[in-house]
Amino acid sequence: MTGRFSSAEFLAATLARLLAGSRTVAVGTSSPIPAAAAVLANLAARQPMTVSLLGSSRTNPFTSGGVELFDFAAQGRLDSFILGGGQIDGAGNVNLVGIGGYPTSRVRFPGCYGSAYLASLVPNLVLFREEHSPRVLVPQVDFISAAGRGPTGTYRPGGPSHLLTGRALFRFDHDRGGFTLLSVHPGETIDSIRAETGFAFDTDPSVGETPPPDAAALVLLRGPVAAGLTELYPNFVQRFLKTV
Amino acid sequence: MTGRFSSAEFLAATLARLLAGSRTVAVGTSSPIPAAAAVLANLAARQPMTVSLLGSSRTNPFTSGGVELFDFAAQGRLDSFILGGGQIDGAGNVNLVGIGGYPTSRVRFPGCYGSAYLASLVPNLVLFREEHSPRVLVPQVDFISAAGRGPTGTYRPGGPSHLLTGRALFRFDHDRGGFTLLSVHPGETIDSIRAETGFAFDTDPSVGETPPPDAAALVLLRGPVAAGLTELYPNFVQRFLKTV
Amino acid sequence: MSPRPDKRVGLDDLAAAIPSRSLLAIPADYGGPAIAASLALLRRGVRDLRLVTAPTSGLQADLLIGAGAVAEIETAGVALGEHGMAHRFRAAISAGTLKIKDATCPALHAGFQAAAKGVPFLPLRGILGSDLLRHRPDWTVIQNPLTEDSDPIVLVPAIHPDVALFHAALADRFGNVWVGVRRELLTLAQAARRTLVTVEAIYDGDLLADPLRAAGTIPHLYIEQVALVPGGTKPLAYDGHTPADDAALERYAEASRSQDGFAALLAEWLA
Amino acid sequence: MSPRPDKRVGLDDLAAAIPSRSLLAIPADYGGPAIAASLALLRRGVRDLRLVTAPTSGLQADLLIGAGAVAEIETAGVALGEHGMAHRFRAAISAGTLKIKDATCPALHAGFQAAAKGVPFLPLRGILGSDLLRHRPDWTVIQNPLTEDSDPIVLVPAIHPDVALFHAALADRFGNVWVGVRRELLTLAQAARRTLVTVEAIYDGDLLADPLRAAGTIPHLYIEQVALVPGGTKPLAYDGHTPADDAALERYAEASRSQDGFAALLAEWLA
Repeated sequence: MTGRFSSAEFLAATLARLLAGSRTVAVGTSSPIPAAAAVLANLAARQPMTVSLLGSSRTNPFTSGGVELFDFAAQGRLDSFILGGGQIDGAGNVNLVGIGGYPTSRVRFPGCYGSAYLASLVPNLVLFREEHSPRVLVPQVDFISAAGRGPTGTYRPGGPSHLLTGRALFRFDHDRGGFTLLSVHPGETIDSIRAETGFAFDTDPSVGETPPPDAAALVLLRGPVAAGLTELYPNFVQRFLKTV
Repeated sequence: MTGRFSSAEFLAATLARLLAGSRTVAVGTSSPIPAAAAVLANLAARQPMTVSLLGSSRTNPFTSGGVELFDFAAQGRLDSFILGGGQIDGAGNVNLVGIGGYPTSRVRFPGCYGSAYLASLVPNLVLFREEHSPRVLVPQVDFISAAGRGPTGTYRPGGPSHLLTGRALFRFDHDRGGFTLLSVHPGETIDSIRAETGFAFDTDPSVGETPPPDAAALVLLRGPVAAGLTELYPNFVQRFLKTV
Repeated sequence: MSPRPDKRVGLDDLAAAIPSRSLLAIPADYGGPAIAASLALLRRGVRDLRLVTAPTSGLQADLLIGAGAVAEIETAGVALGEHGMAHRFRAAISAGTLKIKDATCPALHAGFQAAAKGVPFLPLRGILGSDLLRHRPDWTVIQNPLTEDSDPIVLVPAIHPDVALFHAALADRFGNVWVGVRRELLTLAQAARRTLVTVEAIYDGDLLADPLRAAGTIPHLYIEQVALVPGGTKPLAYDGHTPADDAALERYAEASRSQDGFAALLAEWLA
Repeated sequence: MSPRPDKRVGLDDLAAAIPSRSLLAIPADYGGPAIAASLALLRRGVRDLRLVTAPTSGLQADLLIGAGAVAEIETAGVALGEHGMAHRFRAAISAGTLKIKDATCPALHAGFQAAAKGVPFLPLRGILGSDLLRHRPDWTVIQNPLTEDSDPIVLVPAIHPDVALFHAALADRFGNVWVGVRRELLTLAQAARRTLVTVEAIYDGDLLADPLRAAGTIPHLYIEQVALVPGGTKPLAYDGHTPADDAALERYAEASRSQDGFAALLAEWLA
């Protein structure tokens, strides 16, 4: 995954494909690769797409303050959101709070942000974590910030659709409540993924290699995407996009 | 009540005295005399006072749309509101909906506006109706738009404080749930008020004549108040304030 | 870059986009009533509208009611301001030909806000003791679940208009609409499934790109169509743009005392 | 005319107006954090603050926590953005010296909005299934009273901060404060009993008198004091005014890995 493109570029381009067809996409704070993916998806889209980067003044169509994105999602107007996680388990639960006890966690993460809410409401919730290890992808999260599936008999139009890591791409099956491996990134195998994943998962019969970014995506990432991200992520742009 | 000042000026000046000491005053739409009173009270105030005239762009401190006045009132930030009524009864109930049956009222009024809400929440709710007759001041309203007193065990920091008509000024007694005559306007007597009032009321031991507007009030009414009302009530200003 | 559709249409196209029987949300007469669009609606023979006012109306509702285009109205009040009562509204209610859902201003705001927030209801203080509650079975009184003390509180259900229609100062071609402090229009646009707007002027640029203008702008996300209709509130005033035509309003107030007088004046206005 | 008080004060006076033990509301690091005022608060030795973030924080909360001035925090998240974790926040939680009320962004917005609307709670979709509910007994799940179907929904209680403190672009001397599209600051000001603001500049006039500016302005009704503090968010960015001081932020991120490193840097910043 080195050479012609960086790992960040590979992941952003892969995430962007998962956003294709969305009319509206939002990305949280402290999420440079997801932000790059959303801006790329918008640049590549053939249908109108609107992107909101939380915390941005420029890439943000909202004018009612921080609450508007959440209201927008509850109305069913937000198609896609990309969510990270300190731990992610095989049931699609995400932990953004901490490891080892609560409240005095041994390892404390920043907090839930909007995840507890958006995970139930956004139809195309893409989970993303670059680190793919048994430490992150666990059998059961220590704290459920965002639930993969809700209690029965609850209003829940949304939920996880995919999980992208630095090693592989999974689909989330709502009925079964578990992940299915869709593709492995260059250099990985089904076995290497199994060895690095702390939870059980199914394997899609047509599992193959995650395709690399095409030339057009790289041109966009290094030009207009980089320019668009400089407001929020100047360091990321400098370090991880091969800006031209 | 003719000669040196108009009836509208007399009533506006009297209402203005009932607003003295308020930090915040609001007036609904289609209410020229209450609007004049609020602007006059503000001009005469020695403490900071803020006035909101519903529907006005200029005399309106709110920037969150029509809901803000109501939110403001529920927070306890709105001290005074002047409310009119198609019918008003001796229990302080106000009818803005209609006479004779519901919904197909024989005589239909415009509707409740904010009254059903504000009447419970605004501590100094001044009822105002120029016509003082048994037709308007009734034993029991046909429809309670705004209740004089709420059901017991309800959150109700507000309620009517006074009733001003073209003939007299009453105080509302919350404990008793009834009106007390405070003063009669020039030309009226306690008996003439009783004859024209459809509900029973108490009489204050010190009942006297409602004082006329002082010279300063008239100067303000005819100058800056008239100017301030021209946006919303151009016809009223022309007809009823002796503008200079 | 994904394409940004041009949302500008003509007035007749805009009127054609509002089907009969729509739950149609309109603003107060002082808050940007789309009178020209309402007349265009009548010209094309719209019927059986269910109006919901944000939170009151006047001339606009009275016109549509007098023309026989309204089956039902939810409102906190309909009157002509300085020009007195709304006679067609009153007559239709007394005759029983117009179904009325009486409300109070903050309950309508709460209903629109609930829809805008994607929640089924909002709680609201006040109202207890009003006869409104006897006639609004959809307004539910519950004990406040957060306290042990007696504290009944009203829950107002979300109002989801099929269409919101109003007039505003400015729009750009992307459908961003500047409304300034009239933020009830933003809430309406968020609450409604579709929002159509007439405007005084088209802004040459992107209203969201200017921080000063963005603060008073409804994002294009909520707007389906905009039509350039300068003076679109006439004969009503539009602050900073159109003064009230008091002679026309007075004539309306007089003529509309009778259905015949109304019909004659309407024919003139529709011509 | 009733007098209009001049609400301008100096930074130290503003800081002096925030008592120890206040329930203090602050915005997100990207939404106008009053860092200079926070340092002034630390200089005067404020203690036992209860912070509530709207809806997250970063450097500002970490600074106050590291300095030992915070007893409790309600937040949807604290981190330093591109500069990584908020170490003093994390250490204080792991050590049990900081009481944490974990929340989620929309629940904090809902709590402030409930206070601003004068209602005891707002309902909120989502959250069901999250462990947050197990640790927030003040968040109440009820069956939606408006439907017969199974529909549990969360009620979030109103949050009434004693003081809201933030930085904004402009204020006039009457206390009107321009925040543009950062309307969560307006909601904060409405929710809080008292609101104190530092600003980049003083506007010579009345912000409410200009329709373009009024649309992005918090009315003076909700504002107690404003202090002119250009660059009041430094070393954090303030959009359109102050770029981020990345060297200072990186130094903070490194130094604050240990309490000693933090203390040394803080002493420097307070000097």
